Amino acid sequence: MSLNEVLQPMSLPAWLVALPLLAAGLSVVMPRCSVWTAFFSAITTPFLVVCLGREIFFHGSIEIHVGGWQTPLGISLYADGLSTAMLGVTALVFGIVTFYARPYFSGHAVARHFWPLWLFLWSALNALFLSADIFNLYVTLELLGLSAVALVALSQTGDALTAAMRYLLVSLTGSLMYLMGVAFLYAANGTLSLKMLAIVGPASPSVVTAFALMAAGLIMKSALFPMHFWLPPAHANAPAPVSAVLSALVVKASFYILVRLWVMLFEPSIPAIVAQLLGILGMAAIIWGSVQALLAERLKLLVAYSTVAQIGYLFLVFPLSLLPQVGKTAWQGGLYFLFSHACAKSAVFLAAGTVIHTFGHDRINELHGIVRRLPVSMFAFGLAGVSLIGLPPSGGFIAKWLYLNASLSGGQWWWGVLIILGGLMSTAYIFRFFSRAFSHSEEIVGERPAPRGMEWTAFTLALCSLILGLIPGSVIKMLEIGNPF
Amino acid sequence: MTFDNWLPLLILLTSLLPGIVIFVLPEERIGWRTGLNMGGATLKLMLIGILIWGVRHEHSYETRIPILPNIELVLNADAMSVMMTALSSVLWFLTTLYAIAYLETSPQSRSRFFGFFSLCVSSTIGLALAGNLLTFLMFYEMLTLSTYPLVVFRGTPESMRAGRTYIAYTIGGGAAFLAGVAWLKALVGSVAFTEGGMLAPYVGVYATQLRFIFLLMIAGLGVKAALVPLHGWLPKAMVAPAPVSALLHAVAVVKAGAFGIVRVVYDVYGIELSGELGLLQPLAIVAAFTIVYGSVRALFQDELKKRLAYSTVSQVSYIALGASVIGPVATIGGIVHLVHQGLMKITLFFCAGNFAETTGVHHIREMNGIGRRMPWTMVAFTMASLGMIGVPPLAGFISKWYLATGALAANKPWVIAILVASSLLNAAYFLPIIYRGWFREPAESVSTESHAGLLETHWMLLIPPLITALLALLAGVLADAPFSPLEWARLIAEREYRP
Amino acid sequence: MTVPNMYALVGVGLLCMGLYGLVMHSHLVRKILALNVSGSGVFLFLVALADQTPGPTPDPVPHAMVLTGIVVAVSATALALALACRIQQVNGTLRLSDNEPE
Amino acid sequence: MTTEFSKKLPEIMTRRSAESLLSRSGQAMTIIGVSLLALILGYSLWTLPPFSDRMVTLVSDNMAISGVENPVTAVLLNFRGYDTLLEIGVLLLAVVAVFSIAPSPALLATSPPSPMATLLLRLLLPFVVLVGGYILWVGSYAPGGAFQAGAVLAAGGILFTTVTARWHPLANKAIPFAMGAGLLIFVLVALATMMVTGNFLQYPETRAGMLILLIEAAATMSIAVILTLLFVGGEPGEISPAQGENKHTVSFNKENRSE
Amino acid sequence: MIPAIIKTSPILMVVAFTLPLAFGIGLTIRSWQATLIRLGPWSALAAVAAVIGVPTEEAVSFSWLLLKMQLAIDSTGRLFLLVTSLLWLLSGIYAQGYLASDPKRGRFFFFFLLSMAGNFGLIVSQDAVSFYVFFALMSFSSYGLVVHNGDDAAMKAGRVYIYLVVIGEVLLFTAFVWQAWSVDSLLIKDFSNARPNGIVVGLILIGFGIKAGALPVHVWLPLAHPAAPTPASAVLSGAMIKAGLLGWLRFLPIGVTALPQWGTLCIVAGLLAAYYAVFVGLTQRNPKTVLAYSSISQMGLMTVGVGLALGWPQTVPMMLPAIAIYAVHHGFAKGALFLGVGLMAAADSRRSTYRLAIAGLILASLALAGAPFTSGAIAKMALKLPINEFQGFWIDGLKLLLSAAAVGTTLLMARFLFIVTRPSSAHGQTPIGVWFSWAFTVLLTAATVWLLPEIRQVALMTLQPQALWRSLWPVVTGIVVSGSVWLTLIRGKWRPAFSIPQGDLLIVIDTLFRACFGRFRTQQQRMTQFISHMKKDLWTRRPKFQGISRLAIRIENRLLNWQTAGLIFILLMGGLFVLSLNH
Repeated sequence: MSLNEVLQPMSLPAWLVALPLLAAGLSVVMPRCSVWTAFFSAITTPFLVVCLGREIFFHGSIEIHVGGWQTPLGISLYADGLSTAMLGVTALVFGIVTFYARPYFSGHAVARHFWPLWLFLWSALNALFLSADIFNLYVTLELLGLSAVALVALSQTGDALTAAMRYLLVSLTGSLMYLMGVAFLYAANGTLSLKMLAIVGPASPSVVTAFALMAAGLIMKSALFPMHFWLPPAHANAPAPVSAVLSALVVKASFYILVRLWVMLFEPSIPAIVAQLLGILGMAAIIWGSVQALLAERLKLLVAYSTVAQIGYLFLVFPLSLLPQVGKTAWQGGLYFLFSHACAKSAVFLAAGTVIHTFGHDRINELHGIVRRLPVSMFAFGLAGVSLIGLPPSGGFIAKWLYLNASLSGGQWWWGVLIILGGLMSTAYIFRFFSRAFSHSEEIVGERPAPRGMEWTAFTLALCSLILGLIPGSVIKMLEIGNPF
Repeated sequence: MTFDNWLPLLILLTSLLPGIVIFVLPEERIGWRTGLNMGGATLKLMLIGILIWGVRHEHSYETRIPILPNIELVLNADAMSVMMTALSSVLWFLTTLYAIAYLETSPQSRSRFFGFFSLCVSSTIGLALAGNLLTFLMFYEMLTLSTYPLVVFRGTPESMRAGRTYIAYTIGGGAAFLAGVAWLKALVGSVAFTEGGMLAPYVGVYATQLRFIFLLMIAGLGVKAALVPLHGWLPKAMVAPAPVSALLHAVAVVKAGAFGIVRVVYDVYGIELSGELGLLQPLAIVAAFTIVYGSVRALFQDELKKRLAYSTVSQVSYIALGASVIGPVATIGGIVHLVHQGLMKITLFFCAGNFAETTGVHHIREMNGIGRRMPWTMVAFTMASLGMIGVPPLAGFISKWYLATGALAANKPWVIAILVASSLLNAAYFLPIIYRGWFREPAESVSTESHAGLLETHWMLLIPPLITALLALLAGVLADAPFSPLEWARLIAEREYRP
Repeated sequence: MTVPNMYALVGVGLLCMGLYGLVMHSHLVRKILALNVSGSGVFLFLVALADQTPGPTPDPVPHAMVLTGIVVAVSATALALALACRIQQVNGTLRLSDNEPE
Repeated sequence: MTTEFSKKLPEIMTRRSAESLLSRSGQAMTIIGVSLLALILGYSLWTLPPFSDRMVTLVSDNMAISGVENPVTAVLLNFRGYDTLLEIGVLLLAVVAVFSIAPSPALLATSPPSPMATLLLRLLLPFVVLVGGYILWVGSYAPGGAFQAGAVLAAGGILFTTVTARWHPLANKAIPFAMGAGLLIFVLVALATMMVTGNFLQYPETRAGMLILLIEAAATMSIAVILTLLFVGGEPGEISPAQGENKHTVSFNKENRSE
Repeated sequence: MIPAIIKTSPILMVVAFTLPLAFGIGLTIRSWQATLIRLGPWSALAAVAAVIGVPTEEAVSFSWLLLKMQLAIDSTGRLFLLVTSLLWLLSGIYAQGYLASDPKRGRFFFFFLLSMAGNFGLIVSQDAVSFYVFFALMSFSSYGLVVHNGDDAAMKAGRVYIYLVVIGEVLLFTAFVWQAWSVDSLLIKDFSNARPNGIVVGLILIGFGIKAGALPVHVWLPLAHPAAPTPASAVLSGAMIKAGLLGWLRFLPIGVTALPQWGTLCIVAGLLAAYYAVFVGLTQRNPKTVLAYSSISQMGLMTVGVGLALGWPQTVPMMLPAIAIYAVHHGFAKGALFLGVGLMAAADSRRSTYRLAIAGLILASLALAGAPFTSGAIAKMALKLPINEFQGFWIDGLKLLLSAAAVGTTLLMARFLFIVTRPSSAHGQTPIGVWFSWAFTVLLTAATVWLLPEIRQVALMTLQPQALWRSLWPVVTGIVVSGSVWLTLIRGKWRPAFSIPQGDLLIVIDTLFRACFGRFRTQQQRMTQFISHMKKDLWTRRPKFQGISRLAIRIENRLLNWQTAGLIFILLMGGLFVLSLNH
């Protein structure tokens, strides 16, 4: 049968989950070809996402009922603009980082374990973004968490193991809380489907409890200040490709679930003050994360803390989206932030990984004049930095611009002030590293040359974060589909 | 999309694309790099020729790229932008020529240098052509970033410090500017540049907010325009290589700031409106103070480039001053100085670079008799500095003449006092250099043997300053000729004040 | 208060106790155990809810959820224990090397 | 005696500090917090609305076409089969993760196995296999099914490995397939059904029971192997901890050298 | 036939200043230098041709040049151009010989030709901007002439000169801008037709006064003229000074509005200059300095004329040509004297040529003093004539003062001759060109004024007896006095006890300036020291963020601690619940 029959629109989401899963299974069974399975899905999955995107772009969002069972009996996969965009970012980042990981792990014993875990992570993300069933979301969360933990632990050092342990405990606790929330929701409404839950009425204490449990769990999983305690060690100690996707996507996954729940279930029934609380926590995260990034002594730690700060920006969306008339703008801003940060941060982590790969360490104070050894990586770092700071033309700028507009037009200007302040602070920590990278010192001899593949993949991602700044119109139009907000 | 819609974009790309390609060129591909640079520059000049002709005849070139539902990236060629574009691309051409020779022996990566150099110019062109505040902001920030690697190019601790200062100032300024733009956007909904200003309808409602926004924007732009007290970065940034300081201080950065101020005053607020809001008087005072302060500080610098830097601080504020005095004549004065100062100052920096490069002279006290060692360079230097003083018939005289007349027309005689004072101070800090250069016996420290055979130095180092000096002279002598800067400035003013 | 509801309350209690243990104990195995305790608390809660149906037959869905949950918990625990062993090997301690204040 | 104590004292102190970094007030707050949480949960449990049996009716209405008679199995493998699919994924993932972390199988038996134990093993194993098979089969009518069966078989496997501290000879080749089979077959079936019925995991009504049995069988095998391996906590074929060590300290770990 | 062509071409005006300009610029090319030095001075012939050829009031304008350049030669301008061009021509030729062995002559001629171009240009230009341009060109490039010798005196002179030039430029700039704005035109005739306000008049008076060596801004003159090489001094005080005068005539509202106060001011300043300069000049030892002071006093007389014209318009029709004539006369005479000084320095006192030179010098001195039958007599007469319009005792006083000034001039000249005719035995081989040009200058001094048609009848008037007497007695008195002084000196070996240093007032100004500036310098140094000290101090005392950062790190450690985090987590959950309960 022809490709078109295989890839009917209705089957695309299923393929998106099944394909990486299949690849993962295969890479377990046949470790020798694990790399090739990975490459295979790194090429096909983006293609599938593109097909899906085209599909929903022209025919609106898709909902498929797995096993042909209507909700609430069965589970349904739902692909609207938001989830497709998330899938797209995932495919982009994973697709590119995969090609980074090959040279990065080449010749290491752990490579054999890396690829299956990697593919599991990927399929977990795809499943998560597609799922429209709160219990299924729990399963995907677990799949995600366990594979992420294993990947963090992959580099076997004491710190990495401890960080992984922390991460594991956090992730389990979080999903446990989430599950408890699911239990309450199910008890109250007798259904697990997001859509049907959305219909059911005002907030009973049980719904409130469910919200408290789920929100707390997800906040911890997405490391919002002051629940960021697990992130810096985990992201700083993982292998570079892993840290890249952790910062770029994994933390965002739980944020995504929170957004979904908030928009579809809780927003009408939960008082606005909660949103304000989330916003304030975000504010604190921005400041605290930047301060810590300024103090960090290691490059990857700096980057990890910058992630903490940037997650703060994501959570500003809750208060901003409640402002009159600008709710949509705020949502667009928040998600744009998510996308551009995904690209930029992964690029930065990859560049940092290249630095370590070349010089064997990432102590900022000893990285003088490396720009001459790793020009491309540093350029990538710079471009990504532009996006992180939020300077035009970059996705980060568009996001900040939307936020600013929302906050100023909505009359809550202080968010705007904070956003600009955050930009300044991020400049400070980015250039804290940069000024050393550019400084002219006697030639440092790297332990080994950096493979070109590693340099250029980072650059590509950085470029994507920049390009995002030039095509926001279409991206936003994409987000509008099946208007999730 | 017709050719007219593409032209501004093309002009932008003629420097952007070469820059990007140069980044990936390997270090040793000198021929390729040179070819790309020069080819791009030449092509750009041709395109700009077309542009000038068209704009002269009221023909509109505009590239619109929608970014957000209600925001577009607009590249639009009006009279003012054409002037800035032409200036920066001509000077880019020369500076590139100069830089190629200057960096022949540099240990650092030349690909990096020229790559960022082209980016820097592209962003200058971009903000010159910007059709609305957002686009302007975009290129404004791009400029900040693309100049940083040039400032720190040498990589010495000193230049690192300079770079840090530079970034601190400019990013801070950019933030203020961004805040202003966003606020305006939220308030009014439109951030387009329109000749004669576009805020008139809103002044009744939002007078106070508009004042604050103006303050924010000018603060943001004033950093690059080096208005006191936001000028701190400029003298420090002198550690950069000569071509960079030349471009930075003559064209790209400071002009970006000044140009932005002009844009905000004329095309966003509109000169009358800004007057009504009482925003121009403070601006004029700040500018005036900067003029005097810069000159006084320049008086006491012994390092040549430092002196030039402070003189830039003072000279650039002429533009702001011109913008802050109501009336077409002052406008002409301010805008024409944009070009004149550019030509003269870049000449001075070229020459300073030549002295440093050829004879290793960095300080004025070492410049005795350098006129004999490097006569042509010194000729260029002399002409440029006389122009700075305002000696006719050099370009500087014309701008001062119009500024002064405009000030009188606007009933601000005190401005003349400022001009006189600054002219005297200019004379006080430029003439001694000329005097040492020509009329003092050379010290034995200066090596008097010629180094490049027939010429006093590499021809690529010699030609650009001579050309710019010549242009500065012609801009004065042929002030009334068609397509002269002055005549073009008249065109701009006439369109700005068109009812 | 019906019996199943009683079980549910016990489940809640287990959850909270587990949480406390998870927070307070620094020995890894204890943490893992605590986590399992609270996990079983949640499962108990679910199973108890499953019996709340008005009709005679209990609701199969929570049962399925619990079964899935158990499997996940098993795998998670296995991973956690393996990790703990490894930490023991590498760091020579069975605690999260908690960065002490000062 | 006192000297004894005074010798121990510092150690005790350190343990104390290591035990809990929180001050007593912190502990108290935690206790309060937790109990507050308990109260909250209890309260909202109290105020739960009456439980709807919509699901029960839905399930029982669709039992006929589900291909099995046990509602739980139906939910697990048909109505919400997708969850199960992912969950088997989780299991496989877990074992891979454990392999990636654990340096080597922790087969601890040092002395040659006692004849008694070997005898016991010989007696038990057939029954284990039998019971496992039964539970798998009965799963479609009554409580039981793949997981339970897998668990029983795994018990057998664990018994085997602990008593005779070695693998079955063909373990190294077969084990990966045994582990992966469950997931792979499940996914492939799901995709195949999608080809046929156009819908992911939608069994053709006539073939439902057969397919479910197939999936369950594969799953059982995988689960059994995986659980065993999880217990053993290591990958077959890995030899000594020592070599495992240096095999695992790979040079990119340098990046994690901490200050 | 050739004159016909010339007549029909006002373009000559352009050639007049472009030719020397081109030659001057050409000099920067080494290989051309020899040729251009030979040709350079002759480029002044173009200006001469313009004097002859260009019909009066025929204007050329270039709309694209500067701010619409406009050129024309009016009657005043013609006279000025006449004297200027000839003087430049002759001293140029003189310089060729005079500097034949000077290594730096290339540079000299560069500046020489540039100033020449400026001088010609400003005479023919009819719009303010081009006038200003040429004026600046002349002023700045003549700096090169002043400092040519490169010794300390020259350098000091140059410094003073350039200070005053810059100040003058600025003042004029302000005045022009102001006037241009108020009359909304750049043409000089519109300028002088409008009634300017006091400030502008003041600025113009001082601005051009600096060039014209008017009191009290004359200080540069006695330094610069002696310092410069002889031919340069000749043009400096023969031609360039007149540019200042011309500036007055052009830009002051002469004949349009009566400004008696300003007029009186000028008259007073002029008379003061006339006498004061004589007084100072008498004490000088350097012949060129003496001549410089005499220039100051002569310019003082012309200032008087300007003052009259400025204050009392009815005098204008006669006064304008009078001043022009005086300028012509003084230009030639002074040129001749200066060139003569150079000659004497090089000449051997036992040769006949020496005596010839002395004869020439005496002639020129007499002319300057206004002895009968000399151009001086005619010029003075022309200058006094308009005064007859008035009655009143102060008019007589004025006349008397003017005549008495002639006495002073005579004394000064006597002093000059006395100094210059020191028996010397220098064996300088003076080239023929030098002799020729000097002789020609003397000739012009004697002849020109007689030949000018404009004042034929004035010239005739001087031949009347009482006129003769009136011009004779001051000279005689002067000669007598100086002669007696001379005798006493010979007898009693008495030397003038004191001598005022060159640039009289300058000393005062200088000391004041030095005092202020010196203190300022020290102040400034102290200031910079203080600032740098403060900076260092602040840097050492800058807020050390280590404390803060240590705190931040400690807090972060606390937050990273598992148990704290757990506690926070639990509280967060509770908090979320409490907040979410909608009451």
